[in-house]
This record gives sequence, structure tokens and C-alpha cells, in this order.
Amino acid sequence: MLNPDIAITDEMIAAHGLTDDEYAHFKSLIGGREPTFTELGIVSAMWNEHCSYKSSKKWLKTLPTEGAHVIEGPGENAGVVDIGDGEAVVFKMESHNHPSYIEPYQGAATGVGGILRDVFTMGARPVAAMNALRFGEPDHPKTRHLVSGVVAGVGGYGNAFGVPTVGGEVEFHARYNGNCLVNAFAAGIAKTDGIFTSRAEGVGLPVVYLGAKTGRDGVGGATMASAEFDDSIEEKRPTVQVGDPFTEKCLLEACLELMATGAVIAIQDMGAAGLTCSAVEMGAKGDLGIHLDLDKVPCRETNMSAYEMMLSESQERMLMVLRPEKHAQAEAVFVKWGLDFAVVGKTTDTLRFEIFHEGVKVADLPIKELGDEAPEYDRPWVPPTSPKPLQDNNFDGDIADGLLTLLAAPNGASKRWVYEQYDTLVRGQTLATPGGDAGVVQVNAAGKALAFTADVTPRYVEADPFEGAKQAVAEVWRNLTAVGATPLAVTDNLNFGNPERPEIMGGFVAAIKGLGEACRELDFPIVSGNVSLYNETNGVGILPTPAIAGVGLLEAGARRVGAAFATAHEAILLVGG
Amino acid sequence: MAVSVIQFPGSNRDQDMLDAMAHTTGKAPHDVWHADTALPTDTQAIVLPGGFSYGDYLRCGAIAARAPIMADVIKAAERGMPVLGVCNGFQILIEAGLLPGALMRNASLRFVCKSVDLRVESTRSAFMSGFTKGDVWSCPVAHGDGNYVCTPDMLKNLQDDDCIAVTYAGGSNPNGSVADIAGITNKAGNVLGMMPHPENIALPHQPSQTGAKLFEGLLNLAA
Amino acid sequence: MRHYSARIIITLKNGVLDPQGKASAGALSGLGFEGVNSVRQGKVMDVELSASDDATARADLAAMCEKLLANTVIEDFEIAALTERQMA
Amino acid sequence: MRHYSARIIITLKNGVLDPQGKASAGALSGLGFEGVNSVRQGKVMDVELSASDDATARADLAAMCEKLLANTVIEDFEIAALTERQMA
Ligand SMILES: Nc1ncnc2c1ncn2[C@@H]1O[C@H](COP(=O)(O)OP(=O)(O)O)[C@@H](O)[C@H]1O
Repeated sequence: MLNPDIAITDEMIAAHGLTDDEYAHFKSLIGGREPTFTELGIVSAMWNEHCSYKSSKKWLKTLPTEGAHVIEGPGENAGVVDIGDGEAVVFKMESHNHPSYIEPYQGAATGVGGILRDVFTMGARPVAAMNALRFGEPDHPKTRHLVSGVVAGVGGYGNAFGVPTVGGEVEFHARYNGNCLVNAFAAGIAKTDGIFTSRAEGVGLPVVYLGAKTGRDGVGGATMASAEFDDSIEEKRPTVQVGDPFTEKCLLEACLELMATGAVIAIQDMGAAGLTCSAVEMGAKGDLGIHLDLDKVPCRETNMSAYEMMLSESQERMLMVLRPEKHAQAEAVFVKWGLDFAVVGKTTDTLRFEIFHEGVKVADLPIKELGDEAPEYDRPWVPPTSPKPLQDNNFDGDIADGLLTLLAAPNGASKRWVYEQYDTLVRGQTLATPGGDAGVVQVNAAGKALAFTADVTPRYVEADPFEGAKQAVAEVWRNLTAVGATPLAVTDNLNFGNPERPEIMGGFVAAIKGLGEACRELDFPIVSGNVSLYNETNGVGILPTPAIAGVGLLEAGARRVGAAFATAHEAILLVGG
Repeated sequence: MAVSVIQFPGSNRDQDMLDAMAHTTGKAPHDVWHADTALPTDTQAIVLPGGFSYGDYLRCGAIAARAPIMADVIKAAERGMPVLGVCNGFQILIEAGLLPGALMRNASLRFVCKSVDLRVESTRSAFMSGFTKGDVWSCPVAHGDGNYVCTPDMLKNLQDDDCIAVTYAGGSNPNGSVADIAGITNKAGNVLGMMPHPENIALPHQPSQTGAKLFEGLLNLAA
Repeated sequence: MRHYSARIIITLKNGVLDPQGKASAGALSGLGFEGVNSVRQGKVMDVELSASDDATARADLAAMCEKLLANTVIEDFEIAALTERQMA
Repeated sequence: MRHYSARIIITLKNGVLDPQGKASAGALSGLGFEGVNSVRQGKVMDVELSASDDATARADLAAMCEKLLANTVIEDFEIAALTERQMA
């Protein structure tokens, strides 16, 4: 029987970010009984904005996600696109905005770690990374601290892990004074017949825990990521997660080696809300129940409660369904790489998520409903007002001075000071480093290459969300074609303010419509993405920032073109509209 | 001609090194795991690649320098076998006591990845035999801890014994190293450690192929 | 003005992951030190400073930690020693 | 077997350049801490270990420093504390 450990109060429900309606609905899913404290934690993690996309799902469904080359669209850890020769590119972009504002180095580092895991969980070896960064005004007292910490953190993780960072953006604007944006992108290469998903299959099979040990890191982090900031932010600090790129690099090698043994049926990284989200996702996608025994979970701290283990966001961990006959072989791979490997549960045919700790059943939940019946809102929105026409501001200053001012402005100046802190060359396959229109990386010995770029101009989106989002997609398309690549597909990271404000929601809706229209028009499918809402401090929201990252294919990397003029005395042509 | 490339947990330019070596010497090198206790018996040269062995935790290269395979690497080095350490490999050679001095945090305290100019100061190492003293070439660096430090006495010994192999030329010192040192050898000349990455300028698709000369230098060993 | 030598010890807060300490502990076991149960790595800062008196020196040191030397989100600091130096 | 908590302090030898300490000293001046004359940065290792007695624990800790934790070419180490822990 369930242990009625702690009586659930209204304050607890509110502290877990559940509305009265959401709580009532949850109770109805468990036969009207009161949940245990662990169950409350689980549902709050599953049903917060970050995991459930409850404000955005309705609109995301309208985006074009299919195309001739798309193997896997949104829904898995990352999107997968065929690049020929039996190979696929696997990529995604994800935000780590709130954690980076609280602890810039670790927040950015774990953001990079998370996106790399998303890519290699699918069986792909990461070959390129990008980062789209936005900070407040350069002379705002917090900006310098955030910039130096975030850039060092992005580099600290990616450089040690060993993925070349080949592109990104850095921009400053007062509207990011209270909320910086850290959007990390990663891409990897997999064999089209070697792609792994989180869909569990088979009853009574071992569920295995892989990677680093569990601590109290980030307990409640996913809930925090969906909360608006206020002055009590200091109190939210002890939940900071620390990244360990060395362990992640070992985890990458161990996972790829493990996958090659044929031992893996399904695999899922433990990201936001760690064990909870990964287990529920694996079970729900495979129409199976999951039985977990928390006494088997490798912990690095003593006396961890079931609640803490289920919500821990310790990094560099994975969950897998294993072919039992391969157990010894699989375990040997993890021992070789110095990582934990523990059978922590099994798949069942009950469709229940059952969790035991110290001999007591601490949770018994319907697994499909946790995901499928997450709340979904049609938030009220108002159409954006059309922008005022620009004043006819004839510039009568000195053109050369004006140009120098633009080039010297933080947003116009070279970003070399940032990307020289990133290893842009590791793996030895980089054909074009940052500084041009798109980074280019060779992906096979025959010379095939991929191009990567990330773009958006938030002030355009602020002025006109529909046109601004279209423009971002068009810029991505141009940056890819400008290096000689054929655009393949995109991933997006939609950073907005509080969706409960109708004018913010209106901007979000219009931006999605613009994004969808541009991508449909260009046959440029969106294969993965991420939404980050509530980027707002004391009522001031960020500029609407739908960051778009695109991937293009060059059949012959050697035929790429760069931005530099090659020789003197050549004609300069202006093309386009 | 058999070269052994040692792979430590956290090495990340191991594949770059294997590729560059295979391409230039025409023979696939051995990929040797750090926990092995003996090098393949046909080994004629050893390379420690770049990366972040053990995350560069504690001190760069410190934990890797004590790995099981290193006892055999040290023995081979003492017998005169050519040993090259690049970046993290250089840090490991220093921690293992095969080269003098220390590599500390870059003076800027930042990781730096860019191309710098290198000048060849000595060609005593087998790896440098394809170069001429005074050659200047452009080569990428990518490191956070490449600031070579040593005592004035040690520096004098390095100079007197012709142990400075490459320096950063033309004011391109990216890390604050004493005397612009980018790479050094031991007194015998068979052990070379350097921070820059010749393996990233060796293959046809890379910006130049100058780095390939380091590996071509090994072809004489086959004779 | 008086002249002081101070030692500040900065350690990770309880529960914060310490990859460096973990790697060192693993390496020590590998080298045959079997009795090692855990290693946590921190920083020591030896600061030479001038201040009008002990109390001011301590206050300055604490402020330096808060503002720069320690990352108080994940680290604790402590002024482990403060001694007056005689200047030559 | 007894259980100990030990603190090891590792500092750079005199005369060895310390880029991190120097940068911290510069940054402190930049923040307006005018009395700072120098900063030297070192490491603290808090080790939990088991040993038969105090003397063995000290000998083990010294050996760990010699073999791994300190680079004795450029660093000095000191066992700053050793206390016995009661196990639950
Ligand atoms: N955070 C970053 N990481 C890596 N590269 C960056 C970053 N920010 C800017 N860059 C690179 O600097 C160059 C100029 O960037 P940007 O000013 O955004 O150019 P554009 O508007 O032409 O895309 C691009 O090559 C871009 O990839």
C-alpha cells in the first residue's frame, strides 16, 4: 500500500506550481485519493511549463515538421535528417536561461552538457556546437559578470568534451538586463540504421541507470525554470547543478560503445526532472509500465529521500532498457569508462509508474496520463499592434563616422573575443570557423560537409512578430546558401516573456505563424526545438527572441565559399531584392 | 613503422592525431588504452594526444601521468624511443617528469583557440627533422593551460642544451610562456612536448599541411 | 596602516558536486591508497593586505570574498588566519 | 581501523609565478580594494580516510601528496588538520 508520508497542504500544492484545477484533475486520475509527497513532486515536474509545453503545445502543432529527408521530427531528444550515404544529422537547440542567470558558468556549462546528451542519446557522435547568447546593456552592473561566466562556461564544457563550436550569436539589449538568454545547439552524425529512441519495448526487461551518481542538485529545478523571477531569487540558489564534462565525455564513449553491442532497446537522457521525466517518457512511449526500486539508484549523498531522487537534476546520467542477455557485456563497457551501471527497475504491462523506496511503495501513478493528460491551455492572446512607420530620419552626419560607430558598437563589433575562447577546431574536421556566414564541418572522408548558423533579430520580432520570425528563418536560409550549402532543416528556441499576459502570448502566436509560413514556403522543416517562457523580471519581459538554427548540406565541402574577398581587382556584385 | 597513440579517458584530439598520422605515414597507428600495462611490442614511436584527460582536474595531465601505461612509456623514452606530446600530451610529459618545468594557467586566464606563428629553434627531435632551424609557420593552438614556466636556471639549461624546439614568433605568444616557449625537448632530444596542434594542419582539407612534416619525420625510423 | 598576511579557505558547499575531488579520489584508489573515502577540493588564497586594524582587515577580506574571490552561490569561505607582519 | 577527516593545504613554492593569484590581485584593485599587496592561490584538499592510527594516517596523506596531489617541483604541501571521526 502507499505510504501516506506527509499530508498535502494547499501551500505545498501552490509551491509546486499547480493550480487548483490542475491538482483536482490529477487527483481524479488517481481515483480521488490524496497523492503522496513524492507523487506531488512527480506531477509538478511533469506538468510544469518546461516539461509539458502547456501554453505552447497548441501552437507548436501548427509548425511544418515533415520533409523528404526528415527521419525523426519533434518529440524525440533531437531531430534527425537524412544526409545520404546511410548517414543522418541529429540536432537540437535548447535554452538554459534561468540557471545561467543564477550561476553563469555552471548554468551555461550544464546547458551545453544537456544538449550534447540529447544528441548522443540518439546514437549520434556530436560534431558541431553553437551558442546564441543575449545579455543586458554592456554597462549594466551585472552584464560583465554574466558575459564572462557564460562564455567561460560554454567553452569550459564544450572544449573539454571535445566538440568544435562553429557558430553562434552575442547580442546586448536593456531588455535582457534581468534575464540573459543562453541557447545551446548541438549536432551529431549517426548511421540511419543506428538511431536510438526512448520508446521502451518488451515486458519484464531491466531498466538500467547509467553515468554519474545522483545528488540533490537542482531538486525543483524544472519548476524553477518555469517560474518568473522576483527578488527572492537568492533563495532559489542552492539548487545549482555543477557540470562535469569529463564524465560526459566518458558517457559519450561508453554509450556509443554500448549501442554498438546491440544491448540497447531504448535510451533516454536524464535532463530536467531527471529520473521522473526519463522513466515516464520511456514507459508512456512504449505503452508499458515502469517499476523502479530507488534503493538501487547510485547516490553520492546520504539519506536522500524518494522525492529528492525522483526530482534530482544531477547531470551526466541516462536511463536505458537493456536486452538482458547482454547484461555482462554492457556492464563491462561502463566499468571500463569508470561510470555507474545499475539495474534500478523493470518494464511492466500494468501501465503504472510504481516506485519503491526502503521497502515502501512511494508512488503508483498511471504512466500515460502523466504525459498525455498534462494540462494544455489556449491562453488568451491579443493580436500584436502593427508597428508605427519609421520616421523619415535622413542621416546628415558623416557617413564614415557613422560606419565606425556601427562597427564599434557591441552588437556590431567582431565577436572574435568570444569565439576565440571556444575550441573551434577539435576533431580536425572544421572547414569554416566562426566569423563567416555559417560554420562548416566535414562529416565524411569523401568530403561531404554540413553548414550551421543561428540567427534572429529580436527588435524586428518586437516590432512585428510575424515578419520578424519570417526574417529570422530567411536569414538562416541565406547564411547557409551563402557558404554554398543546400538548406536542410531547422531547430528553434522560442524565448518569450510571461505567456499569461495576452500581449506576450499574442506575440508568441504571431511569431509561430511567421515561422511556420517561412518554413513552409522554403520547404525547410522544423525537426526539433525548445520553448522558454516566463523570461521576465519584476514585470519587465525580454525582447521576443525566437532563435533559429539551421543546418545545410554541402556534397563537396571543398567547394564552399567564404566571406573574404579573395583577390584585388575583382568585380563586386549586389544580388537579391 | 609502428606508432602508438595513447588514449586516456578525456583525450579528445586522439582521433585527429590518429587520422593525421595514418595519412602522412601511410600506416594506421596503434590506438593504445591507458589502462594497458605494455605498449605493443612493435612500437617505434609514441604520441600522447591532446584533450582533457581526467577533465584536467587536480592539475592538467597529473592523473594521466600516473596511468598504468605510463611506466612503459617512461621506460621507452629513457631507452631513446621518440615520444611526442601535444597540448594535454605535453602537460602529461611534464607531470611524468620526462620534461622539465610546468604548464600553468594562460596569463589571460582564458582558454584560447586561434592560429599563431611558430619558429623552429631546434631540429634535434625526430619529429622536427623535416624542418629547418628558423622556419616560421602558422599553427593553431587551443588550450587553457599552456603558460610554460620554469626557474631561470632551468631556462638557461634548456637554452644551453638546445632543448627549445619551437617558440611563438612575432609577438604571437598566446599564453604568457617564458621566453615564448611553445615546445621543448629533453636533453637527449627524443622527447618533444608542444602546446600547438600540428595534427590539425596535416590533412588535405585542413588550412595547411605543414604539420604533416612532424609525422613524416618518423618515416626514417622505418628504415 | 598595518600590514597583514591572511589566509582564506574557500570550499564547495555541502552537496555541490565536486568533479575535481571525485577524480582525485579515483586516482588515489588507482594508485593503491585504499583507505580514501572521499576528497573534496577547495581553494586557499594567501592575501597580503594593509588596513588600519584587525577588524577592518577582516571586514575587507570578507568583502573581497563576497565580491570576487568566492562564488557564494556554490562556495563557502572562511578567514582561517590573520597575522600582522612587521615591514622591513 | 579508525576514520579520519584531514585537510591538506597545497601552495605554490616561493618564486613560482602564479597567474591566477596575480589576476585576482589585479581584479581586487580594480574593484577598489586598495590595500591588497598580493594574492597567491593554492588548493585545499579535504580528505576522508581510514587508517589504523594517527601516525599511519599522516604517513598516508604525505605519500598521497608526494605521489599525486601536489606537484613537488612547484608546490609545497602541509597537513593542516587531522581529526578522528566517529562513525555512526
Ligand atoms: N557566441 C558565439 N559563438 C560562436 N560564434 C559566434 C558567437 N557569436 C557570434 N559568433 C560568430 O561571429 C560571426 C558574426 O556573428 P553575427 O554578428 O551574429 O553575424 P551575422 O549577423 O552575419 O550572422 C558569425 O560567424 C558567428 O557565428
